Formats: sequence, C-alpha cells, structure tokens
Amino acid sequence: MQKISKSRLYELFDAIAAKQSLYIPTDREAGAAEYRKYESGMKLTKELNTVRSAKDFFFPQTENLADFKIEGKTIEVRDIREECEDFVIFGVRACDARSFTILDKVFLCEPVDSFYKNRRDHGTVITMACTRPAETCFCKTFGIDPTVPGGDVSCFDDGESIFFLANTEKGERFVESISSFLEDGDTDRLMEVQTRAREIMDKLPLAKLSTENFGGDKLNEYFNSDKWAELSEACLGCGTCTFVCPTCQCYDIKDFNTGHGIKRFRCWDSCMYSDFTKMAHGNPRLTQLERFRQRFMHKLVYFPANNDGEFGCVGCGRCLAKCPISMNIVKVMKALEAK
Amino acid sequence: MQRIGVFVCHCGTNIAATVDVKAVAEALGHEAGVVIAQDYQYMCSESGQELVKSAIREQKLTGVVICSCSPRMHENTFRKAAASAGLNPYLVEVANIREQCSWIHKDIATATEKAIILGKAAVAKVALNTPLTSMESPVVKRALVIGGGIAGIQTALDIAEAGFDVDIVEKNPTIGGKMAQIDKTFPTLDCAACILTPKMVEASQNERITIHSFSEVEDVKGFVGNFTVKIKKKARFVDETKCTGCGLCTEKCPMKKVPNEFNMGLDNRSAIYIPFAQAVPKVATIDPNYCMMLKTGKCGVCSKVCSAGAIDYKQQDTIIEQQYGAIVVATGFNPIKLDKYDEFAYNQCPDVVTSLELERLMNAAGPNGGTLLRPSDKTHPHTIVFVQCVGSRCDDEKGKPYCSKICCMYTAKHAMLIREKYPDTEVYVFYIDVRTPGKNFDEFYRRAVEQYNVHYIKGMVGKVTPKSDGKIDVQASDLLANEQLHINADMVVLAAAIEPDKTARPLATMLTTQMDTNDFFTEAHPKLRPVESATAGIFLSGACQGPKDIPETVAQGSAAAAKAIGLLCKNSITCNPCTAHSDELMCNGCSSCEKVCPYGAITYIDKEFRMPDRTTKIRRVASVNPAVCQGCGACTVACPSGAMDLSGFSNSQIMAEVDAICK
Amino acid sequence: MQEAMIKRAKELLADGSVDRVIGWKRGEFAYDITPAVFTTAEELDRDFVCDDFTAANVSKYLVKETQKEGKILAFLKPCDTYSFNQLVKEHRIDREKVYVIGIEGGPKLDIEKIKAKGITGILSVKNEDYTLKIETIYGTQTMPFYEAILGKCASCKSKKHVVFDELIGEDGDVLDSNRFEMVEKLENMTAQERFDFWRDQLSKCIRCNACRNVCPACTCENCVFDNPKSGIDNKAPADSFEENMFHIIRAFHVAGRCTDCGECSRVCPQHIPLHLLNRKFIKDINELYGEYQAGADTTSRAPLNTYDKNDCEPSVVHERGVE
Amino acid sequence: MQVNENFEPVIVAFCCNWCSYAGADLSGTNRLNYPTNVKIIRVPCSCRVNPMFILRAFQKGADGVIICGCHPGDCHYTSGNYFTRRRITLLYSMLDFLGIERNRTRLEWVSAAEGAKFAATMQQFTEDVKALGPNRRLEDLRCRKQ
Amino acid sequence: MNKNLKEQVLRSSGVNVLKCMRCGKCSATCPSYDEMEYHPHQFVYMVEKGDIGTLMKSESIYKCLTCFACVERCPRGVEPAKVVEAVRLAAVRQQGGNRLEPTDIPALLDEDLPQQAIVTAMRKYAK
Repeated sequence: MQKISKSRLYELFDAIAAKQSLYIPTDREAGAAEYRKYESGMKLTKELNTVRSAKDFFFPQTENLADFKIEGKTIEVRDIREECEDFVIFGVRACDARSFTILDKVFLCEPVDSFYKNRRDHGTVITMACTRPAETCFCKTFGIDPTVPGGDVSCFDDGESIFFLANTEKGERFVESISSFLEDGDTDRLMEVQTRAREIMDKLPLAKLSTENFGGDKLNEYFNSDKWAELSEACLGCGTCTFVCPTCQCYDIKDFNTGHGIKRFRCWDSCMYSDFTKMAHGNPRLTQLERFRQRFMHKLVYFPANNDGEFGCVGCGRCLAKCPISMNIVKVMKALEAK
Repeated sequence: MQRIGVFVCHCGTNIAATVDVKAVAEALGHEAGVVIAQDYQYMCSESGQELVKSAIREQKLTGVVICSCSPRMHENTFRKAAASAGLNPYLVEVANIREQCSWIHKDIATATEKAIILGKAAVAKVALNTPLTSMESPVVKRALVIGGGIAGIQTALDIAEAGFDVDIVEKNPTIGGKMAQIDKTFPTLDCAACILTPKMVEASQNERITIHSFSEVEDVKGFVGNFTVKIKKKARFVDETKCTGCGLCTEKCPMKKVPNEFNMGLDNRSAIYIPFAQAVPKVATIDPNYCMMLKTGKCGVCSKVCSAGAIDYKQQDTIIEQQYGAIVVATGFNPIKLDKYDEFAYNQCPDVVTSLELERLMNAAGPNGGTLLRPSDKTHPHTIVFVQCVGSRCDDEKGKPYCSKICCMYTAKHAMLIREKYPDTEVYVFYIDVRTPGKNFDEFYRRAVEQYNVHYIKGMVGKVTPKSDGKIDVQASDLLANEQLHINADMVVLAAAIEPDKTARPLATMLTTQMDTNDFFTEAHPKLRPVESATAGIFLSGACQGPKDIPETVAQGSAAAAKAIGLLCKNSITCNPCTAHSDELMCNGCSSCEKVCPYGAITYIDKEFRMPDRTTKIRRVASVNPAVCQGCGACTVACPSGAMDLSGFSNSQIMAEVDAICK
Repeated sequence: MQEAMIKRAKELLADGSVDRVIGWKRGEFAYDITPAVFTTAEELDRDFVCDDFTAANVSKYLVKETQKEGKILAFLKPCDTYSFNQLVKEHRIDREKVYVIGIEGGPKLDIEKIKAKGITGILSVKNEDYTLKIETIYGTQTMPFYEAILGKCASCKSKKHVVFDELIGEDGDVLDSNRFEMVEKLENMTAQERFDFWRDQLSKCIRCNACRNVCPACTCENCVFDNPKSGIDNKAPADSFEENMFHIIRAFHVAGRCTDCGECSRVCPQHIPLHLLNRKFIKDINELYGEYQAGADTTSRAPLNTYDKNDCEPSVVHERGVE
Repeated sequence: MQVNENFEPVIVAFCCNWCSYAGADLSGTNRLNYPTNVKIIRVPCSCRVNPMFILRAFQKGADGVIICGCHPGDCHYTSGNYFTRRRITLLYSMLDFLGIERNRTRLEWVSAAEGAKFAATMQQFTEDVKALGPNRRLEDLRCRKQ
Repeated sequence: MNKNLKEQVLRSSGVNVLKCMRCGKCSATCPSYDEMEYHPHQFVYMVEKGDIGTLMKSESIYKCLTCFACVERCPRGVEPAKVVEAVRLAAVRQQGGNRLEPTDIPALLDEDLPQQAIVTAMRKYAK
C-alpha cells in the first residue's frame, strides 16, 4: 500500500489545498473539533470525531434554492444553481462515511436532488481508520468496521505513516494526483494497529448492541409500545440529536422576504420540533411522544423497510454525547428490546 | 386579494411645491395590491373625499391610503368618508407627506423619494389592516371642575344650567380665585367683587353644584366618560355643615400674627380665619401651622366661643371617590416670584410692590381700607413708577419667554385709578411695547395717557435703589429721548409675569394630558379645538391654558362647559377600537401584561382547552376589557410569547412598515 | 444522600402524600443521567440516582407535571428552587401539586470537561477526595475534581433553598459569587473586540434550540421563533439570524425572569457561553434598578414590569465602559 | 474609519402618537428642516416599540433606529414611557455588550411642543449615523440591496 | 453699510442682535451711560443696521467698563457688552496700533484705581 510519512502530511495538505478546497477536522477548542477549510498551519484534531457530522458538505444546514425578484407587481424567478467546485474532505470516520451512502439513498433516488448530487459529484471523501474508539461508539452494531473506513479513499495510521487506499474511481484519481508524495510501504505495523483496534471494539460498553430485533418488519411490534411514554417523557423537543446526526436528512423549505425579493431556501428540520411536517390542516404528530417515536421508528423501522434493510443510524455516538437530557437511540433500542 | 386605492393630495402647493405628487401616485400605483392611484388638489375637500368614496364603490377597494397631511389632522375625515362609502373606517391609512415631508424638505427629488417610501409603508400597513368595530362605553353624567376661580365657577354654572351634576374642587378655603383679590376690572372699571361674588353665591346655591373647598385631586383613573377621581378634603378643623360663618372665632382667636395670603401678606389674620367677607363657603378654617391648640394643645378659645359647636380639632383629611364623565381643568395662574430680580429691590424695599399687591392696597377691603398708602410708613405716595414686562418676554431662566398679556391693561387701569383718586400723584409707566388688542382696550390706554396724564416712557427700568430718606431712586432709559432717567419715586409697582399654578404639573400627569414647556396645558388644536386637551374627556378652562384676561377666561369657561355638556349629553361614547387582545392559544397566563397595564384592563380567566391528545386542559389566560383598554401597547412588549397584540398597530403591521422603509 | 432521598420518596409514595416523584434516572454510562418520573418503589430502587452528574434542573418539567392529576415530589437543588419559584410566580406551576424536598446542590461535574482533557472510553468516574479517578478502556486517568465542574457550578450564586417543604441535608446561604467576572471582562473590551468575541461564539450556533427548550423561563405555549405570525420565526441558522435576532431576543424575553440557573450553557452542544447574555441583563438590572434575583420570591415585581420615575436614561450606556 | 461622503443612511424613527409624532408635525408646521433619511413610524406609545422591531429594522438594512416618546411623567398613558425607558436601556446596553455601535440607536423624549428639538435631534442623529457608516454588524446579508 | 465688518462683529461677539426687543434695560442699567455717546441699546441696534464704522470711531467703545450689568439685566440674553467688546476689537484690529502704550499707563494710575481696571485697560487698549 502507498503511504506518506506523518511528518510530510501537512506538506501534502498544502499541495492539495493549492489545487482545490481541502477540509480537515481541527480543534475549535479543547474537546470540540470541526471541519474547517485547510490553511497552512492548521493542525488535525486529536479528537476521535467532530461535534457536527460531515453531512454538511453535501447537505448543508441551510441552502438557497431559488430567488424571486419582486418589483412592484412583477415577480421574476431566478435560478441560482451553479456548478460546485471540486473539494476534498480529509479525515472522515467510517461512521460518517457510511452516512453518505444512507443520504445517497434518499437524495440520489428519483427524483434526484440536484443540489445534493452537485456537491456529491464534486467532493472526494478521504476517510481515516479509527484506532481509539470512544465508549459511545457502536458503529459495529450497524456492521461498520471502523478500521476499514471506506469513502473514496481510505487512510490508515500506523503511528508513523498514513497509508492511502483508493476505493473508488474518484479515489484512484485522487491518489494518482498525489502520487508524488507517496511511497510504497509495508503494512505489518498497520495490521497490528488494526487488530488492536478491533479488540477494543469488542470490549466497548455497547459492543453487544444488536439490530436483530429491529428492521422493516417491526412496525406493529413497536409502534404502540408502552415504552414510548416513559422514553419520551424527558425529551425537551430540541433538535440537538437531529442536527449532530450524520444521517438525519429531513428538511423544510422556507421563504425569506428580503424586502426586494424572496429567497427560497431549505433548512434542516427536526422531527422533534412541534412544527415538523406541519401542513395546512395542522400537525400530524401532535405530542412529543409521537415526534420522539417518529425519530427512532424512522431510523430503526421505516428506513430499513424502504431501503433494503439499511438502518438510519451509523452508531457514531454523537447524540449520546450531546443530548441535553441524555436520551438516545441506544436507550431506546434497549428499552424496546426489553419487552 | 387586496384592492388598495392610493390618493395623493397636493394640498394646494403645500405638498405639490416640494413633492412631485404625480410621481408619487405613479410609483405607488405599481405597488402590489394597489389597483388605483390618483392625485388631487385637495383630498380633504368635498370633491376630494368624493373621489375616494367613488373609488371605494367602483373599484371595490379593500384598503385606502391617503398621502396627505398628518393623520392627526384629517385621519378622521377620511375614515368617515370611507365609512360612508361602505368601507370599514379602519381600513384607511394616512401617509404623512406634508408635515413630515414636503414642509421640511426643499429638494424635490429627495422629498419625492421620501414621500414614495412613506406611501409604500402605508400601503404595506393597510394591506394588513383588519376591519375594526368600535365598542360603546357608558358616560357618567357628572362633571368635575378642578379650580374654583372665575373660570371654574363659570364652567360649573354652565354645566349645572344644562342639567348635569358638577363638582368643583378648590384647594383654598374659598372659591373665587384671583378675581376675588382684584379691585376693579378693565376696561370698564367696574368693581370685581360686585360681579364675581354673585356668581360665587349662585354656584354655592345651585343644587347641581357641589363645592369641595380646601380639597385637592389625589388620583385620577379611568377614561373619557368614566373617570374615577379621588379627592382629598383637607382637614379644616371646622365642621362645614355646622359653621355659620359668624366670624366670632376669628375675632376671639388670640393668634393674630398670621400673614394674610388674601391680602398678599400685606397684613395679618388670625389662626382661625375666613379669607374674606364674601367667601364661599363662608366657613372658618384653622391654620394648623399657627393654631396654638393644634400645636401645643393649649387654647381652645374658638371652640369655646362657637355656639354652633363646629370646631373639631380632631378632624382628619378624608378621601372621597367619585365617578365623572368629564373633567374640566381650571387651575389658573399666579404671579411669578421676583426673588431673582435684584435690580428692582423687591425683597429689600417694602414700597416696591407687585401689581396684585397694589390691587389689595387700593381695595376697600384691603389692609388700608382702600386708601393708597406706602406699606413702609403709611404715607401717601406722590410719585409712583410702574414697570412693565417684569419677567415676561424674558427668555433666560429668571423669567418667562411669553407675553403675560394682561399687564399692559391692568397697569393702565392702576395708573388711571391712581391719577383719578389722587391727582397730585405723578405716575410713570415704563414699557417696552404697549399691547392693547381687545375691545375698547386701546381707547382705555389712550385715556390713561391723554385724559389722566400718565407718563408713558418707552424704555426699561435698569435699577431701583431704596434711599436713606425713604425715597426710591429709579434709574431707567427713555429710549425715545435717548437719555437715562433717574426718578425719585415713592413707590414702584412691578407688573410681574404670570405663570400656571404649581399644582398644574402633577395634575397633568394624573390626567395624562400634555403641557407645554411653560406648564400651560396644551390644547388639542391651537385653533380648532382650543378648549379640549388631547386627552378625551379632559377640557381646559381659563389661564391654565395660557395667559388670559377675565372676559376671555369667562368665554373659555363657557366654551369648555359647552364641550363637557356635549359629552355628558351622550348616553354612551364610542371607544377607540385600537385595543389590545390576547391570543388565548399562545397566552401563558404569566401576568406580565397585567403588571404593565396602566388601566387595569387585563384580567385572567381559567379556560378549558382541548389538547392535541384529545384530553382537555384548564389554563390561565389573559383577557382584555376593550372598554377599559386605551391601546397603549405596553402589554404587547411585556408578553414574551407574542400572544398580546394591538389592533390597528399590530406587530405584523409595524414590521411591514419597517420592512417597507428599510427596503 | 441518594439513599436518604430514595427512602424519603418511598415513604411519601407509600403514605399517599405524593403520587409521583421527579428525579434522575441512571443511564448507560457513568454520566448520561436522564430526568425521570418515578411512580413505584421498585423503579426508585432500580434507577433513581443522585450523584455528581445529576445537574439537570427538573423545575421546568413541573409545568407539565402539575397539569396532571395528583401530587408530585420534586427534589430540588438550591439553584433549581429559584427556577421553581419563578415558575410559581408566573402561574406556570401549581404550587399545591408539588411537594418540594430541598437537596444539597453541586458542584456537579461536566463530562465534556473531562473529555476535553483527551480522556476517552470512559467507564466510570469516581470522586476520591476531590481527585477524579476515571476508569477508561485505555486505563485509569485522574484529574482534579474542580477542573471538571460545570461552568454554572463554578460561579454558583446561592446554596440557599428559596422554597421547600422539607430539606434533606443542610440549607446554605446566598453566596458572594464571582459570576459577573466574565461579563465585566467583556464590558472592558472595545466594541470591536466584543463584536468579534460574540460573532465568533454565536456563529457556532446550529439552532438546535436546546438552550431555549431547557430554559425554565422559556415555557411559552408557542415560542415566537416557532410562530409564523410573530414575523421573526426562523427554523435554521440563516445569515446572522442567530447572532442578530435569536439570541438577543431570547435573552431579552427572559430578562428579569432568568434566575441564572445556567442550563442554557450547560446543554449547548457548541459550548456557546449563552449565560453571559443573561448575566449581562442581570448585572445591568442590579446596577441600574437595584439588586434583583429572579425566583428569590413569588411576589416581587419583575424589574421590566415596573419602573421608577427616576430611572436612568438609555444614554447611561454611553457613559459606561468603552466603545 | 473611512467615511463615505455619499452614504445616505436609512433611519427609522418610532414616534409616539401623542407627543413625538405631534412634535414631528410641529417641526413640519414650523418648516424646520431635517434630513430625508429619517422615516417616521407612528406608534400609539413608545412602549409599543418591541425590541423585535428594532432588530428587524437593522436586519432589513436600517442604519439607525431612534425611538421618541413623551417626556417621562407626561405619557398619555401615564406610565408607558417609563417601561420604554427600562426596556430600551437594557436593550441598548445589550447591543453595546454585543459590540454594536452605540450611536446607531437612540431614545429621545420629544414633547408635542418641541418641534425644534425634534428637528435638531433628527439632524444630529443622522449625522452621527452617517459618521458610523453603513450598518454591517446587525444587517442580514440577504437583505442587502443589490 | 459694511457687511463684512458686521459679520465680523457678530461672529466675534457670538451675539444674536435680532433677539433685542428694544426695552432699553441695558442702557437703563449702564453706569457709564452719561459718558457714552452711543449707549448699549444703540450699540445693539446699530450693529443690527450694520452701522459699525460710526461706532468704531466713537469714544463710546472705550467708555464701556465691561461690568456686564447690561448682560446680567437683559431679559433676552442679548449680551450688549459683548457687542461693545466686539466693536472695540474690530477697531483695535483696524487701527493697527495700541491705543495706549504700556509706558503710558503709569502716568494714568491713581491710588483709587482698582487692580482690575488696570488689567482691563491692558486687555482693552492693547492689541
């Protein structure tokens, strides 16, 4: 496999950034990492993952769809779509990489979401294998091996070097483009690191969590479960879990009156919000219990039902860390299973 | 779909000279929702209004915007026009392109641009207007007159005459006010007391008039047609119902060294006193600052001599509460204090007096029994100097910037009376201008000059110096002769400026009426509504609104009465429909709005709501009484959830205006 | 203390004094505590927890709980009692339906501060004589207790319970806290520095509404930001909306009502120091209109719902600090 | 700071119906000039002005916002302007705390008799805002004029 | 009428002569009235008319004691003494020389002359 010495990594970043936008996870403050556009001098975070997921790159929180210019009594519609420029995201974890395939299922099926596709086509995802998973990690539950992270190019850290492995055509093109920085290296050390990481994965507190009791056929079993009342009781109805989630893909379309026109934009919505999917007749899910149930039923039942058994969760653990009242999918799964 | 009509007024050239009205109409015609935009010479004229009315009918307008003068001027005119054409009057908005545009700007291009923006804001607002219907609120058929001078008496008599109950609140022990202190009146020189006291008696005998003398207004709540007023009856330590006014107590009272305010402190009265012989009510009052019994507990003479048993040393202030439909303010005036005018030696020399003091000195009931004597040595003065404009037309902090209006005439009167009674006296009047507009006024002044040989000198007195021989040196300019004069005078009379009574300011606050910078009450319109305040149901009578002589005061008193009667005649009045209302679904029942409501218009009710999960829930929600709400909007901001909104000035309407201006 | 609380809760449930108990329920890890309502002794024995991580203020839940039938026992820390009182004052909580047991307050721990030290794979956290012993998948780690306490506890304003029916443990005093230090520091910066500071902080906002939804002062039936009729509704971070509208209006809406419980900053996933906005209002109110502590009682008038004729003019802003 | 000579600020003035709006009318009646930049919105009382309106104005591109009401003690509704004073003081202090230029906001008491004061105040305020330049810190970029 | 001179006097005095309503109180109060050819109220009026040359030539400008009695007494806040001072200043500026040399002063001193008068004289007569 081809590798680069870690001491030359930033040199490589400089070279990539000279040609296209490069985003890397970096520390905003101690304990809080985020993706930022790479500039010389910027350092990779030591955190396992970013606070917000990487989905923003393809599905940003707000995005303009169209402009309406209003002058007196005339309205002119303006198509503001532009071809996106190429960009590279470095350091995506296996869970977030998987989340893109989940989002793809939503946005790239017919009718294709041109805004999403535009970004997806132009973005190269370079993942990074995990070596030190956290207690909140449960990607294994969803069949993800964080030591083999996926994306267009997988990267592996053996402590001294970073190894590059192209997974897609786009990935191959990328590896080719940086070949001058790469050299062949042996992977013995890397195998060791991988083995150690897999051992840790098996010892994680949530290692035993399984999806076997969930799936598209479980609608009737869980929909009217009496557990929902207790589980949703403390829910504040905020959108933290949805907004840090790499797979939540619901959005709302809103108009903003600028005084001289309308900007029609879409923005992330949260099924936890009281006005989620509010329609002319009112709101289909009137209580927090229903809204809470919607989120977890969607991830654990409805999504697999519509997507060949694929669950709407990648076990990144962000919601476990960020929910203000520490209610999360793991607790829901365990409570529902307990019968 | 909105169908808005825009009407742009030229106001002759008032607007059209600086605003291109055609361009305004043209621009606003392009606004969304506008179906007709016209300009016209005078929108407020009969034919202008007809234009609006026919457009409403023909174009089936849902909203009307008039770009014209201030809505304070003609909003009602256009609302009425709209109503007569079948459009709810509250679907009319006025864009103020005269007072707030054409009159203040000179450049046509920028003024036109601004007028268009103001018009757009009005269009944006009117698109969100909702039809409003006025509520009716009952009128309490009783009036309150605050102040018992000639203005208040006249007003009260006229209201009573029309058949309504009326209360007079007078802070002094008797009604009568300043006029009771005046000796003769100009320009007829008839005796003030002779024409005033019959009116005082008439007021006291009229069964519809209740006089609360020695009383003050403590608190005013409510609104037009339904004021609740707290009146404090100050303890006078004499039972008004028992006292016969025989005056024996005042004779026997051992404490006789009390400065007599009725005679401007020129002589003394007793601690128990009746201000003057014709006082109404003719009831004694004990001055607690001087009464030995009240101060030390030793005396009690008055109690012993009073055969009616009216003396009550234990009397307390009492508060009476009464509802009124209308309130007339008649708090009158006072001469200003002359402490700051050292140059006139008013505080140093007893023979330098104010004109009101001179009135008392010359009055038969005054300290000298009507003989004009110098206060210092009780000798007859031979040379008297009058100084006009003392503190009037003076725009520094010592005086008043306005003309006190009455001084020229009463000074002429004084000069004339002195010359007539004491022809051996030389009288000088120093003036800046002599102002005598008024029926028979200039003739009166000319008589003083021509017939009575009063020396009118154009120029001001610069310095008054009391001399060791008892004479007074008056140093002055004679501007026409271009010389500086020194007059060896015996007396100097200062025509002090007049100012509103000190009680007027706190009263204005209670009544929520406006005052000008000089503390005169501001009338609703300087020309067209001179006796009404801007606050509905509050009327203005006499000098509290501005300097006035007696005939003007009486005229205004009657005018205010007529306005009050007009209100009291109605069984109910139409309330302003621009009131607050709460959206129960959003109300938290937190009580914030109730805390900031100045009228107590908000109460809370427990209301049952159907919950989303089909259960019911009882929640506490605010409820606004639209008859009590005056529409200030304080509650709308106090409300965190935005449940409270104000009709006519809703959040969305104001934000639409903001947006239109900012875009 | 946890045992005493469970014991007392069971007694009160048993004798019918209360029908439910609100407290905290243990989670998957050492720190992921969820506020919960308990109805049986078994549930209490199994799940009830009160430890260094039970920081959540349960007062706001009582708005909903007191709309239900029956009486509920609430365990309130000193800071929670202020929120409770304020909600009683605003008629949001039916005082009659709550039995309040005052319990000792913090300092409580902030798991994010432990994680920020690079400690990961946390299995347990023990306080051993004010040193935290943290067992992780990667071995045992230690850190000083006080370095891991919540920001809101570090500037605790009061150990006094302003309302309770009974107490477990001792009642404390109102503290002479340093809570305005950071506000003062900001006040002494230049306007540009202040602007940069806040732009940096507020631009992190992802509009998850956690701050609003956890806030005991934000109990509106329908928040203006969710209500299209308000004219300022907005769902997601849009150009400068959070910086220029959301956080300012939210702070203003709770001005004079905020008890400074610090929950907003505790729950912010982006670590925005939102409490500083509220504290600025509190500091201004204290300085301009006299000391006022929201929630200290249930009768006094909120500073924005009253006035003094001699109040200062807004120009006072120009006379202070630096621009 | 760079001052753009051609910069014409948008200034929103909220005036209470009873004092300040009448004061503005009086300055018109007396033909007292003040800049066209000032556009007046009539509200029943200064206490009707919700901080939302002020922020909304800045969001939509206003460069300055001034609120005018009756003098304290003279409120047509007795106490409205006292509440205004507290609310607006706190709001302005908060805006200052957030680093917003102090001179972009003002509260002024103008009676119905003070036409001259109204004109002078607007003149001064416009100049102050002009000196600050366009509102960049509170605007919404989406609303900026193209 | 010398417009520039008028403007100069108005500017240097800072006085709005239009505020005068011709009451003459300034002259009535002036201790130097008899010494003066033109009196304080005339100063104000003549400045208003622009007749400044006449005033500059008049000895009156040196008779004013700058006692400010007129300023104190004027009901309109016109401040005539400042007008006199401004005219004097205009004269001093135009004449191009001091009215008195410092060496002249000792001869003019007498024992009763207040200190302030000497200082005033220096200010008034020197450039």
